[in-house]
Amino acid sequence: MTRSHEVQEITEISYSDLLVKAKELAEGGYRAVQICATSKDGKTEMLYSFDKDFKMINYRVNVPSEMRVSSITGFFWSAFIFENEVHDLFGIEFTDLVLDYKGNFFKLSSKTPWKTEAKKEVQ
Amino acid sequence: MGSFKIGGIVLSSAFKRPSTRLYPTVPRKWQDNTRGHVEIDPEQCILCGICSKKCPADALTVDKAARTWTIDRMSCVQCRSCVESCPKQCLVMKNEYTSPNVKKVIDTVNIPEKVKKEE
Amino acid sequence: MNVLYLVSMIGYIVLAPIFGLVLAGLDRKVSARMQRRVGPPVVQPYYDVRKLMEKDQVTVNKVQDFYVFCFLLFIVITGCIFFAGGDLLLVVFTLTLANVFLVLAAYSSNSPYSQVGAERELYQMMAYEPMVLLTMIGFYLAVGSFNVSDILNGDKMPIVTMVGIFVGFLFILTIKFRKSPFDLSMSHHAHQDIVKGVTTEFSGRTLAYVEIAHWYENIMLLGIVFLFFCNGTWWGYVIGVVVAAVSFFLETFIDNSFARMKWQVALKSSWVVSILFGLINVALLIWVF
Amino acid sequence: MGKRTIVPFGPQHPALPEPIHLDLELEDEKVIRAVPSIGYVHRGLEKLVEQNDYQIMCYVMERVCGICSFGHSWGYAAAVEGLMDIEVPERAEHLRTIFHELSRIHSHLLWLGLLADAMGFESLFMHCWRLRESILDIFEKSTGGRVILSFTKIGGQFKDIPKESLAEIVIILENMRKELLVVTNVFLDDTSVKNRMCGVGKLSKEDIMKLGAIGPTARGSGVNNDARCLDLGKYKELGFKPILETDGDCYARCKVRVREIFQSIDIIIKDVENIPEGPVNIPVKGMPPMGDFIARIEQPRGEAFYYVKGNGTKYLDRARVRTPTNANIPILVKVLQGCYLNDVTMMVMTIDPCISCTER
Amino acid sequence: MSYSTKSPWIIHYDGSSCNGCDIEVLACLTPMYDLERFGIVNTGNPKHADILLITGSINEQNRDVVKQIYEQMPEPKVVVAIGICATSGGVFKKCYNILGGVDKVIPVDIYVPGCAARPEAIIDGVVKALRILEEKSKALHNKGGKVQ
Amino acid sequence: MYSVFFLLLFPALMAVLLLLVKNDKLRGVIVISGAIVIMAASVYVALEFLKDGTTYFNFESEMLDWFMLAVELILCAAVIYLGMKYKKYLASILSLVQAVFLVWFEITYAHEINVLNNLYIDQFSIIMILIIGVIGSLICIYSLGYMRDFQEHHVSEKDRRPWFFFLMFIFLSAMFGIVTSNNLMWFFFFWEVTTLCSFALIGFTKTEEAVKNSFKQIILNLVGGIALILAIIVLGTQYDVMEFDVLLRMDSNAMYVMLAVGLFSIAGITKAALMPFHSWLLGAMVAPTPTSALLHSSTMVKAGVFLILKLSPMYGNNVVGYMVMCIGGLTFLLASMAAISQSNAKRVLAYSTIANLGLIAACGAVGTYEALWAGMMILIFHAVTKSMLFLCVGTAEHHIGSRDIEDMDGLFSRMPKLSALMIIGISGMFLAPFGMLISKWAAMISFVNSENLVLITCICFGSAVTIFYWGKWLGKMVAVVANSKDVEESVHKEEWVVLGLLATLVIAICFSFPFISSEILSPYLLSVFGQPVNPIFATFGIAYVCVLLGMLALLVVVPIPFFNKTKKKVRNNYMCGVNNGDNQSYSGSMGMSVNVSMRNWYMEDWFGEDRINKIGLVLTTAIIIVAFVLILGGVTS
Ligand code: NFV
Ligand code: SF4
Ligand code: SF4
Ligand code: SF4
Repeated sequence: MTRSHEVQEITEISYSDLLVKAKELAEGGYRAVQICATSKDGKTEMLYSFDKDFKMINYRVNVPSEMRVSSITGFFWSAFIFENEVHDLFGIEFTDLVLDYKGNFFKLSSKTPWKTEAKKEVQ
Repeated sequence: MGSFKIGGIVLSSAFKRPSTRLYPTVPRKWQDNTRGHVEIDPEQCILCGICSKKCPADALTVDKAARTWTIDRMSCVQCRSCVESCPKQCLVMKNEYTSPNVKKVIDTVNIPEKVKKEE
Repeated sequence: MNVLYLVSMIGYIVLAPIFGLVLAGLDRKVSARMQRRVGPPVVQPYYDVRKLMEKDQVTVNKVQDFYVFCFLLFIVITGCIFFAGGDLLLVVFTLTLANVFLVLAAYSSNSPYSQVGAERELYQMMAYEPMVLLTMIGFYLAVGSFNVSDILNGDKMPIVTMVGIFVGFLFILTIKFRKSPFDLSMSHHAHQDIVKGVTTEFSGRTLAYVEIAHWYENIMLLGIVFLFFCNGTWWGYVIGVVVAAVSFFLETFIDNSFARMKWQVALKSSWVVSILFGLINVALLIWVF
Repeated sequence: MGKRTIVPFGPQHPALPEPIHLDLELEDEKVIRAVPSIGYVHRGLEKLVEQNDYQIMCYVMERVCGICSFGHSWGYAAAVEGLMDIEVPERAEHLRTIFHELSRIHSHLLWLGLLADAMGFESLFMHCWRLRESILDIFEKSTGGRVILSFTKIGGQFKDIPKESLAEIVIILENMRKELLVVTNVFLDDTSVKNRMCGVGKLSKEDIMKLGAIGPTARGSGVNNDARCLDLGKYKELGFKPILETDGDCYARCKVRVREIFQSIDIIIKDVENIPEGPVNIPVKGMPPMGDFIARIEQPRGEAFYYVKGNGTKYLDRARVRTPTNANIPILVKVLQGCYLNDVTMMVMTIDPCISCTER
Repeated sequence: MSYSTKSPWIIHYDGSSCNGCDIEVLACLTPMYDLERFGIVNTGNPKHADILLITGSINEQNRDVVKQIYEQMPEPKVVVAIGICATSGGVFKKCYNILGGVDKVIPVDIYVPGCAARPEAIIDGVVKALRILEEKSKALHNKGGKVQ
Repeated sequence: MYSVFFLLLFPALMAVLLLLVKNDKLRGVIVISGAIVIMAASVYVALEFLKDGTTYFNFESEMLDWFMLAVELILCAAVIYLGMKYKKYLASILSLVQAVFLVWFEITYAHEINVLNNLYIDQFSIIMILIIGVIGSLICIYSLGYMRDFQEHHVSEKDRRPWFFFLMFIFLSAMFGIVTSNNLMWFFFFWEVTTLCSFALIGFTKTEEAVKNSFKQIILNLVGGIALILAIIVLGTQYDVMEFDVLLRMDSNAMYVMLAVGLFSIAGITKAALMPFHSWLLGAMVAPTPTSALLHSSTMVKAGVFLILKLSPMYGNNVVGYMVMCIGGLTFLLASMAAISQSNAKRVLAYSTIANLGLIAACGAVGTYEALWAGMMILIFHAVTKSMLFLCVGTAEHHIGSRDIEDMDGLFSRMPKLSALMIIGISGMFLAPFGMLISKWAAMISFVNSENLVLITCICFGSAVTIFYWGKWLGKMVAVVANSKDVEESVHKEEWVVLGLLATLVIAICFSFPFISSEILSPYLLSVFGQPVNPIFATFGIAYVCVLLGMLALLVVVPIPFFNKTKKKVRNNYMCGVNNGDNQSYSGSMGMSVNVSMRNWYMEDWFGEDRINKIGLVLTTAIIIVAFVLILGGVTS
């Protein structure tokens, strides 16, 4: 019997810390692994993962209610791909996005399909 | 210069037998495990509907009232989920695949009532 | 012009497509075998062309057909001049004309792929043209005439003093046959970054014309290979035919043994070959032989 | 002369195996600007967690991609197993490792074939794919599917692979190795192939680090982020060492993959020797608890990231997969700038985007 | 006998598939299955093609692409939907961005089921498609250019 | 004899008249009638003297000589003045040097030399007269409409059209003079007049660039002028010779003869804009298009190759022969390469002109009758075709607002008639049944026969390169772009007439080249080389001529059943399945609609202008230096 998972290290940080941390990590030579959004009960939470030499750091951030998040593409250019995706699927606006597809990243049959629960709340 | 490395393979291949399986002329032999299509043993089925719930592709419909078990052959992804989950083990995965067709095939199997009564 | 040449001209018009298609079919068959496949029947090119003729005729503009038709027409004329024992330089020039028509047809569609294809086609013409001209000059220097008929009946075998030119000619034959290291502008089989290059926008009958033109062209080019071995005797002719056939399959082999090179290589290498084999051979012909 | 040729590249394009779109702005044949666009494959299958329970979701997850499907089912299963704190039987873990490496071989061979096709080397393409068929035969024999295996479930594997079959796999691989040596040698040594790849699409170590590229792309530039160095699977026990090349051009990336094929063969053979007897799955009971879990796995194209979030019901809150290609798109954009049109396919191939993975 | 069936050229488009069927289609062209035995060439260019092989389902973004490729193919032409995704959407049926099978946008002549569709099934499908191609070709020539 | 004088004087008279006329309508009448008269006169002269072969005129007048000297000195003074004014001191210095040589020679030697015949006319002159008379006059007519547009585009400026037409007609006069002078001093006079006219024409617009380029022209051509006067001095002082016909009979292997021929060649090379002196011709492109047409196709530069072809019997396997051959051949090859990297239509034409002049010069330098035949043929075809192309580009420029080939996308849809003419012109430059190719073919054969490896290389590679740059231009034009507007209505009638006539001429000359060959060239070659041959039939055989003409006929006939008659359904282009419903745009990345745009290849890295020019400059200068060192060292063959 084995249990061979890496150590789970997920820290919850406040939104205001996001850019500070991102800067720190960028300077420390980390790479952006992914950005994952999850929406639940009208709230959206984002999981940012960074990695350096197989050490992964994950930050959980709750998205402010106006659904605007500042982009980390200033530090991690490659994150544009995740942020554009999140923008199209979850309807979160990113400010200062370096390569902004302006909602044309995916062509979807319904706008921001993952945002459903937020809609529910509005109803 | 390390040129021309494939010459040998190409030339020798030209004189070897092609490795083609001449499929339509020579029928294919299936492996035991090959997942082709799902078949039901109507005698065993208790119309419990678990298989249909466990089907990721919504290919199965179990109609208790009409006593039918229906499979949409053009939706089934041969995942064996239903086979695994059937409590009566009445589903089997057969080797042969559903043959291509001009229309979408839906197979409905009537589940004989008496069998169940007998149990 | 004597009757014999008229006959061979008509013979060319009638027989070239047949030989051409069989060769094309064999090419595909042999390629397939080299790839451990069964491959299509030998007459597959014929089926292809018939099918294209049968298809609904569609085009992208109204003038394309004209250019493609001219391409075919002038390829046939080129072959006729060649097989009627005509002047080799005239053959080259007519061939150029024909090819320019193909390029124009591609340009006329104004599609990005055809355009890049046409550009590459022109580029390839620039690459192989010097060697073609040097070949013809070589014949002239070796045999003393540009006329195919004179070369045919000459008493020495041109290849004896033209080995370098022969090698150079085989090299550019790869480009002309559109075979692998240099199938830049359009490729018969392999997939390409510019879809189907010059033929991207051709369909139906137009495409069939291009195919047929290639059959004619290939036979004509093999005719030039044949010419290297003529010495007016029957065994010279036999050697010529055999070598022509062998070189065709050599090209098939090369096709299957090389990746498509970068486009830059085509010009550089063929010019280097033209100078190294063609020009030096010509120089030798002038000063030594 | 302000004009440029604009070539739409994809989604339907014979030299592109997958629906991606690029606007290429050319001068002569030089690419001045390349803007990618994806979305032709986006299905949104992650959202199916709301309708499929966490077990069935495994079938969906492996259909993220037909090339690396085994890895996807493993990665997803691993994440769920972690979340539910399930211990997988030793033998299952070994089997997973073996099959994962098999699918790496198949994926790399497929890739080599497509690479050959992209450079117009038809016969090489054919030979690569011919060899690949023997791996598919192994798959079909042992799992019943050629590309979609449906072999993994939460808690282990569906069935055991008997000893004889494993031995047979070893024999097949040993036979294949001989032919492989000849065929891969073409990629490494043939002049015309090298002409297309050497010095083309250079990526420096810094580029890779900055853009977070992963997989063989990164390893071709000497950056090790091979997730096989992590704990998942039996790699550590098998003494796994990542393969690194330093040149950073197309050739280096190709070489990494070629060497990985042989490495995978070695790993499999070693693993077959070491595989313990025992059950291959354990019954899974209960529901995924509240909480979330991350698993990472090295797919043929690089590290894949799986994230699951449970809520105590049989439906998960979120299942997320960040596939290798997703992280490699930025580097693709970068490398396309300033290359030549005929190199575009080379670049695209050697970075090897798998769009169906990327877009889920 | 129409020559279309002797030299059916294909174009293959990969819709929102998982690549499984996509690579199986390619595998059909490779030595093990060798579709070229039937004169089939993978042209990759709708203008040259007779048979459209589609793998994968239709989503919002590729809908127009599929339609356009289909329109650019000259008559007679047939469409073969390969794999469950292309026939009905398969496991992705319920996805928000999936419209369904290929028949949602263009008429499909042959459905080839399987996930992934086996090369044998694809060959069967193509062989069946040839018969339809033949009929269409006849219709084209009898009715003076009008099919359907 | 009087007809020749008429030709020399009439255009000059017209010029003076035009200088005085300010009214546009009146000018039109004068130009057209004058041009027609000139055309008629040149045809008349041609017919008159064709039968007679070479004819000399002994026309002597002390007065005239002094008049010429005076004019020359005035011109020199003008150049010196302008050079000072624009701070181009080099021009002033060169002009001064020239004047000094000239005056010194006039005073010390010239008057003691007895000149038997000042003027002459032979078949070659007839050809030149026809070219100048017909094409030159047509260009003058064309200029009417063109300059009207030009003036409209430059309303703010003073109307200097009288000056323009003055220069044009003077130019014609001087050109007639060049091709009919037997007296070398006369030749020199006319030569200088053309240089100065062209100087003024290039600088016509007075923009900074124009001024710069006009000085570039005058400096380079003054070098040629000095070489010319030096050559005359050498001949005069060493042999007391000042006549062409005497020169041609001398033994070119004598050192001073060779030196003189070498200097003549330099003069010819500068005027014909061969490397290393080619840059002035490119600079001349700033001038109004008719000027370019006049300078590059039919006249000015033709004077240069005329001189070289004229001296053909002096060349051959000797040092000057090799010098000119190498320079000609290299110019052909390198200029053709440089043309690839150009997108400005006029520059492409300019490079192509340079290339062809190089080829003509090389033909002349081979010194065999075949080569000379080829050279003269190229000269004829080139004059007709190139002038037409220049004029076409001029017209296109005024209607599409650009002379960039990239903007000629689908010109065929926008200006169908003009494009048809342009296509004829371009095809005429490099494709099979047309004249240029026939002459190139002959050139090739003659090069092979002369066993000159450098020339064989240059022509083989050069022709290949030529195909590329013409081909891509042709391609640009034939592209069919849907929905484009027809902008052809506003083309002036004069322009159509001239263009149409030229196009007819292009085709007519192709059909009549057997005639030209046997009736004009053969007698000339016979008189020069003393060989009773008719090269065209010797090298080709009548059958091929038939084949070529047949092909030409085919090209006329085949289009008829095709145009606008296809029954095929028209479908959109293939664009990976993302067109926006037409061929104009497709939906690209980031949700943008991307317009389709196409650009030709220029291969800047390989054939970039600077690179090629540098190579050309170094090579050709080296050749000239080596050649002169050899000549002065006494090595002549
Ligand atoms: N990207 C990707 Fe995959 C792989 N390897 C992965 O997770 O292929 Ni479709
Ligand atoms: S097949 Fe099995 S699972 Fe399905 S209804 Fe019948 S008994 Fe139940
Ligand atoms: S095999 Fe899978 S898809 Fe097919 S019916 Fe069973 S559960 Fe459904
Ligand atoms: S049918 Fe299955 S294998 Fe084929 S594309 Fe769809 S999910 Fe993939």
